[in-house]
Amino acid sequence: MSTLVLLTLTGLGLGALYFLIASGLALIFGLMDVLNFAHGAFLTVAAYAAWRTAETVGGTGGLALAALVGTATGALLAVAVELVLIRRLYGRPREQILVTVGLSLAVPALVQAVWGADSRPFPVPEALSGTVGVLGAQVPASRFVLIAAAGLVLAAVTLFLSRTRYGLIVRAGVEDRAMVTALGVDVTRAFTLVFAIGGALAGLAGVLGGLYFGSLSPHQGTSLLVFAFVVVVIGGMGSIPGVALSALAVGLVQQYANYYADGYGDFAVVVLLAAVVLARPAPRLAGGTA
Amino acid sequence: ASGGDGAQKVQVALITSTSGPLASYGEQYLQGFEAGLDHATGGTGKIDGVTIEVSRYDDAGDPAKGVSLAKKSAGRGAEIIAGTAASGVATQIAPVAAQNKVLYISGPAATDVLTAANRYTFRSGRQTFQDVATAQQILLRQKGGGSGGGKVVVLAQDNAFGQANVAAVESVLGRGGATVTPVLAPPSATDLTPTATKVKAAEPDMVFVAWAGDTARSMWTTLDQQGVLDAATVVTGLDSRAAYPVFGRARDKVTLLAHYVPGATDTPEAKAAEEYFARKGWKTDLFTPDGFNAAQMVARAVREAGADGGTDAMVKALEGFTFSGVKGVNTVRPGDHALVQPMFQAAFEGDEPSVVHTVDPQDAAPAEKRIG
Amino acid sequence: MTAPSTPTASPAGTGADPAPPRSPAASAARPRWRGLAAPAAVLAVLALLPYSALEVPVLLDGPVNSPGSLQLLALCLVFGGLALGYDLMFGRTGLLSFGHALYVAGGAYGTRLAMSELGLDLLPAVLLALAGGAAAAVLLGAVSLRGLALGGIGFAMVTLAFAQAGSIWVQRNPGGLTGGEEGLPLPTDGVPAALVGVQNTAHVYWLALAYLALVAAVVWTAVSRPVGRIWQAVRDNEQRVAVLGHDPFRHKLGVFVLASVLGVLGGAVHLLVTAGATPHSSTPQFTLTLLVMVVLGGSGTRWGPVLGGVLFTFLDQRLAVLASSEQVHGLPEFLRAPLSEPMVVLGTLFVVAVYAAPGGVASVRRPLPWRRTGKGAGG
Amino acid sequence: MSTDPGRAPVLSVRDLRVRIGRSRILQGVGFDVAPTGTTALLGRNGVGKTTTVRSVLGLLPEDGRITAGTVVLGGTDVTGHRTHTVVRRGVGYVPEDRGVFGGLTVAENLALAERGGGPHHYDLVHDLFPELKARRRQRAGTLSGGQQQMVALARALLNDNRLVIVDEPTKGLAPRVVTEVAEALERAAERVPLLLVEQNLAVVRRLARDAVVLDAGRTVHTGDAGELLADRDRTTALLGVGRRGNAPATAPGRGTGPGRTPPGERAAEAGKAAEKARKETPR
Amino acid sequence: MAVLELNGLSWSVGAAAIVDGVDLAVGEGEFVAVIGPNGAGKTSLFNLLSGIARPTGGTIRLDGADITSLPPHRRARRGVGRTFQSSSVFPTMTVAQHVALAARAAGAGRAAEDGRGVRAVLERVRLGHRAGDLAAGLSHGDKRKLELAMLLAPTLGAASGGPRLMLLDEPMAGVAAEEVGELTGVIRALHRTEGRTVLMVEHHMDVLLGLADRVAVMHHGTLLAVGTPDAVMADPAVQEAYVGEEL
Ligand SMILES: Nc1ncnc2c1ncn2[C@@H]1O[C@H](COP(=O)(O)OP(=O)(O)OP(=O)(O)O)[C@@H](O)[C@H]1O
Ligand SMILES: Nc1ncnc2c1ncn2[C@@H]1O[C@H](COP(=O)(O)OP(=O)(O)OP(=O)(O)O)[C@@H](O)[C@H]1O
Ligand SMILES: [Mg+2]
Ligand SMILES: [Mg+2]
Repeated sequence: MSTLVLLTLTGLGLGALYFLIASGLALIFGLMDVLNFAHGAFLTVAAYAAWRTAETVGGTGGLALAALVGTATGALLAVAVELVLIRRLYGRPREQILVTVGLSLAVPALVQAVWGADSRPFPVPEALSGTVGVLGAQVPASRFVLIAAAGLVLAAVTLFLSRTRYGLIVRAGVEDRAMVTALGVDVTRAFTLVFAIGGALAGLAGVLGGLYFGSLSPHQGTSLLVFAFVVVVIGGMGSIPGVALSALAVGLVQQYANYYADGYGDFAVVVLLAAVVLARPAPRLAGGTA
Repeated sequence: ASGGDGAQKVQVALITSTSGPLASYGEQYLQGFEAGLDHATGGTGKIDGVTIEVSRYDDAGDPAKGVSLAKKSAGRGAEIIAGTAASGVATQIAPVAAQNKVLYISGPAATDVLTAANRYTFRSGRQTFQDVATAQQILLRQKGGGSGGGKVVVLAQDNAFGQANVAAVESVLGRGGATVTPVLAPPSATDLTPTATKVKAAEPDMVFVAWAGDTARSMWTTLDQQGVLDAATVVTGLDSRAAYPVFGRARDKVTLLAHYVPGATDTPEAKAAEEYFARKGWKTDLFTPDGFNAAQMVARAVREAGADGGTDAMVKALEGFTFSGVKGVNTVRPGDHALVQPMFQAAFEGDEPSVVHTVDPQDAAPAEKRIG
Repeated sequence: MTAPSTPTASPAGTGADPAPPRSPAASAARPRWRGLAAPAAVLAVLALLPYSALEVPVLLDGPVNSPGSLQLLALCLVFGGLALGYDLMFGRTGLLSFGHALYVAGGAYGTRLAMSELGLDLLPAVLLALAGGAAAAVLLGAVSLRGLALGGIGFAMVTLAFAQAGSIWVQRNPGGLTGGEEGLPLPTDGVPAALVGVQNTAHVYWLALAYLALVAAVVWTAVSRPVGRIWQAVRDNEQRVAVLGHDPFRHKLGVFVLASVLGVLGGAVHLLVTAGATPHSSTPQFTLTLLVMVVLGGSGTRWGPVLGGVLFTFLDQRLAVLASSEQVHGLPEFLRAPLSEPMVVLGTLFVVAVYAAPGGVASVRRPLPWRRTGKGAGG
Repeated sequence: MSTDPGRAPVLSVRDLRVRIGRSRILQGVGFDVAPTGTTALLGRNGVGKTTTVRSVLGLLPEDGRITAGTVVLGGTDVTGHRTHTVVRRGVGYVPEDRGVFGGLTVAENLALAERGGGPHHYDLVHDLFPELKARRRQRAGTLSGGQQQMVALARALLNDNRLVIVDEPTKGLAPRVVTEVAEALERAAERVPLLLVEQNLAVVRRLARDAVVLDAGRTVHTGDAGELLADRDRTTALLGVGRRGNAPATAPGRGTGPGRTPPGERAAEAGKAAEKARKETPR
Repeated sequence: MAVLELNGLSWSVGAAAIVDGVDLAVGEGEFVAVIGPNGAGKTSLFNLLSGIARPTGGTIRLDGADITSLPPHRRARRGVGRTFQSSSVFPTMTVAQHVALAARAAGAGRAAEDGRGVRAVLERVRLGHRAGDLAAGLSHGDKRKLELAMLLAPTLGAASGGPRLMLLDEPMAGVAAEEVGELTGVIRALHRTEGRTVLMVEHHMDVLLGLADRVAVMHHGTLLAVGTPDAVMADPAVQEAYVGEEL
């Protein structure tokens, strides 16, 4: 019983981590059609920035500040990438993907060149390094932080999409950028903003990932990205609630399978993905515009 | 070989990772080699008038690159290839060396496969088997002698490195009377709670942990949180300096076996290494001895075989070679080229580890294999 | 009536082929041998390289025919071939697969295991790997293409997932078969003696060249036939192709299988050239590298992928040497750090290439072949 | 030009020259849009009508650019300005391919068109196209062609504008709706000047006061629309329409008169040749 | 015998019945015009016939064989060809390549590569001068003509090749007034000279009336009336729902 509780709660924690990473990815993909391979790189850089901060300040206050710095780093990085590279490639989704692929190769290597290949311990404050007893299971406290953060991010992103026009502008802009400007809307600003939010989410995920693992390394972000991609696909390519559900499912399936199915959690996720893809009905054809 | 102007030289190609995931091991190895060569040649870079010409190459942990570099070096007349921290690279360089009849002195790569791989392949570091044998010695010591019975769990990742450790533990401790249960974690798993739960459920007396990679910190934290560290003796290998903080709060609860602990011995070689490192502003580390040993072995091969003696003469010179090194007395076992060497038990005192006990080379020696 | 051959109003470039027939008449009028002259010349020059003792300072460490240089060039040629095969999907048919590594690794490991486990000789082992690879491609290709229902990215992700599963399998070292993260060295028993040893590097080089030539022959022939046109049409507008009477699914699957088989063969050649199978060749990273090569050189063009593969591999290998060279060690830290990691340079170079030369190195002056025009076709 | 001399045109285009890639698409387009009423922009397929309209709005494709000429909107030179700033000066636009966002619902399409400041005439729009009100939750991509055309028109009529540009608004609409749209535009034109590109000459006749005819990227005629359409020789020469209205000519298979200037450096020359050929071709 | 036979053909999305129980038989060589208000379901009907959408009810028979569940390419091979209301072309291919591709698809073999023949087809729709240009750069009207050219392409090879049943979805929308007449002639030739069976949606009434043997009026997904042009146009319901007042 306590094993099941432990697996479930840590599985939820894992799902929360996946959601935190996938949310930014899904936001950018769902709205902008850009599959951002650099997301993992943003995550890594933000985590290192947060690590530097937490090292210098220390304690829970330090962690809070680190979270702030990490998120801001992610956002700034994203804005820089958007302004310098992505912007000039709008309407050419492939080139956009390719640019982010290039970044995903170069940035972690750069981080490694600067901070070394070895993983570094992330200063986890005392209060979060212990466990919480739930029905006889010792659940790491950090998992609850992640679950809470994931909930907040879900709410915030959902609010952003439903309460502002930006979601609308960007979705329309992806379809036909020129036409949006022809309606008198400054689409460029909206794109930058959304990309920045995606970057901020990557940053936050980077910091919380540091908390989760208790360490950070140059390829941490990129290696998590594959699962984030899978989560986004299972979640229905860009729908935020869908991604939340799928992150949950993937986290739990992986955790259970790793325990009950001899460590085959990764395979279980791949099987889940294949099942979802095969089960999904082909998209129905648009009526009038064929 | 003779240079054009009559000066004699031997070319040594150092192939190791200075980029990629194992870059820091490569760096340690190269520094050790430099210090070792300085010591062995008295700072001249020459042995009996033969210049030892060292070229360094980065294999980035990529076997394809390693093989390319090995072929290139052989093609350019290198008599000796040394190095690499990556087992995957080393296992692929070894046959290339044999095909081309070049001496290969492998570096920190721990895989047992390299021992007795072929006539031309030697090693300057320890192998997995020696790690495990050390763990066995530690266990025996803790029990105060007697047989090595009891329940042992091997916690490792489900990859070649982990499986090799399981095999080694099974053959060493299993033969010693212990029941060995492997718990293998998926190498890419990010949450290790299921794994820790399984270890705990096995109710072991001793847990042998062989772990590599970025999830080490997470693994130790999880073991600690799930109470594994309190319930059993947990033994693991000491990693290099950068990884000392990885244990986190688990640090005082684990028993460490060590290939090397900086400052472990005070042999003349260890002193020479410390001095050289101090001069350069470096710090000795886990794989300093591997590089240092390699340089000593190169020096021996050149001294005995001369510049034109050929590879077979070098092989002869190294087989059975016993020398004092940074770790103590090492012997190249003639039959399978294993490097029989002392090992250590260590514990943290504050932030630095120190030696608790030195394991006799013969007690940690791997079972002898036959070449070919 | 002959087609105008003056620069035409082709706003979006002159199509996928470097010399697109402006009209069928133009292509028919062009003598066949003209198209073969350039490849034949290149092939001849490449084939003769092992006889050249030319020193190329900076670029190569030794004379061209030294084993080191030939080994490097052989690796470049293998990747030229792999990239060209990959581009059959990416550039010609618009299929973005992140799972090509599965087949390359399948070729390398399959051949290696068929030799060691089944005791086969090299040739039968390669043939067995090819057969297995083709079967796997048919099966997995059909499932992955189903992922297209989720859009182009769906296909990419499903292939990624399969490749990831394969990669995990390889790294787990199941039953001690794959050697896990250490890979498998090539046993010399079943391999013809002519391919073993430094003194025979030239033979390995020719083998790599033969592979590249074969891939080029297959790819170039295929795309210049009507079926190549259909692939291009599938890339542009699948539904329209269906309405004209071609089955888009069958064509896509065909391309997928063909590219995969070429990948399997490439894996086998890679095994021989590098004297081992490495788990890196099974990772999604490996596929990304192929993608980078293709785009760097110019996807959908004749020579682009080859150029990209050769260039990337060359830089990848040589930058590592540069990074460990004394010149770099002497540089100030902020320059030395990035240069010590080849991927920093390559990744950056790639970004610059995508951005500055959208058609790739092979077509620096040419605008992009499939730039999206103002709006997508509704529905 | 038929514009009142006393009143400044709302839009005036002078000697506009545009290149797309290496082709010279426009080679001297000039006309005024009077501050009231409808100005029709006419010409065969591919002569540059859409390109003209898009250059006014700064909507040329990536490899297109204005090489010479000016566009003055309400007294301000907006040549080469960014599209959204031009539009915010009060321009409504109905593109020829409709530019409906297929992934958005009808309501979202309209919401996106709301411009800050002014009132939004949903009543007018829903009155005109009740269909849209009923389908406001439908994804615009699944609308029929004609329904999409309605969305495009509605978006342009939603705001108070200084000028509305409509590129082939009646294409694909059922005859009955064509009539309705024509009426709607006529009503709209009472309040705001229209620049209308249209192939349906019946619509042009009903709406247009001024007419501008393009051929091979140049303005070849400006003047009163009624006069132009009444003069059969002129319509034949300029628009190639032999009879009143756009009823089909019964004899197919005419000579090969290029309807479009071959691009490239020889374009100007070729344009003249085409002009000549057209005059000589009997029809 | 009827070439095309529709029995209770229906297509609904969710609760909305978009095509609703259509029964229609089209004879060999017949020309049927399909008219109806915007959103009546005309394009949807074509989508069902060409296999782009799967019917939710009813059957489609071609030459007596049930083709209701065949995929688009199999129907195309059986002789169903169509044009699209929103031009649907291959942006990276030249105009000539479009024709060659369509000809190949219809089994024209080597004749598809015959430049002269391709050019002749393009001349028929007045696109000859654009043969070497990429479709992406065509003006709106020119893309419409290219659609038509792809239907004409099969005449390149054996004259018997190519679609026997042609579905034309508003071929004249956006075509310059001047050229409407000419293209009408092309379509007439397809029908009269080459004997193809044609279903055509068109809002240009005068175009239709000169061509069609019968007119089918769609409204809210159902067939409101089918009959001779004169009879149908005289029907007050049609006048009211579709034609409206003269401009
Ligand atoms: N997926 C869908 N969901 C809801 N309604 C749809 C869908 N697809 C098509 N429709 C509706 O079906 C109706 C028929 O559309 P269709 O394109 O067949 O009309 P049409 O007769 O071709 O009209 P037009 O003359 O304007 O082109 C339209 O009202 C359209 O809005
Ligand atoms: N993106 C483009 N690239 C290249 N050429 C283009 C592009 N857009 C338009 N053209 C060319 O510019 C010329 C003018 O096109 P435009 O769309 O302005 O014509 P139009 O008068 O609106 O024709 P239509 O009546 O067919 O809509 C055409 O010859 C067309 O081929
Ligand atoms: Mg136009
Ligand atoms: Mg329609």
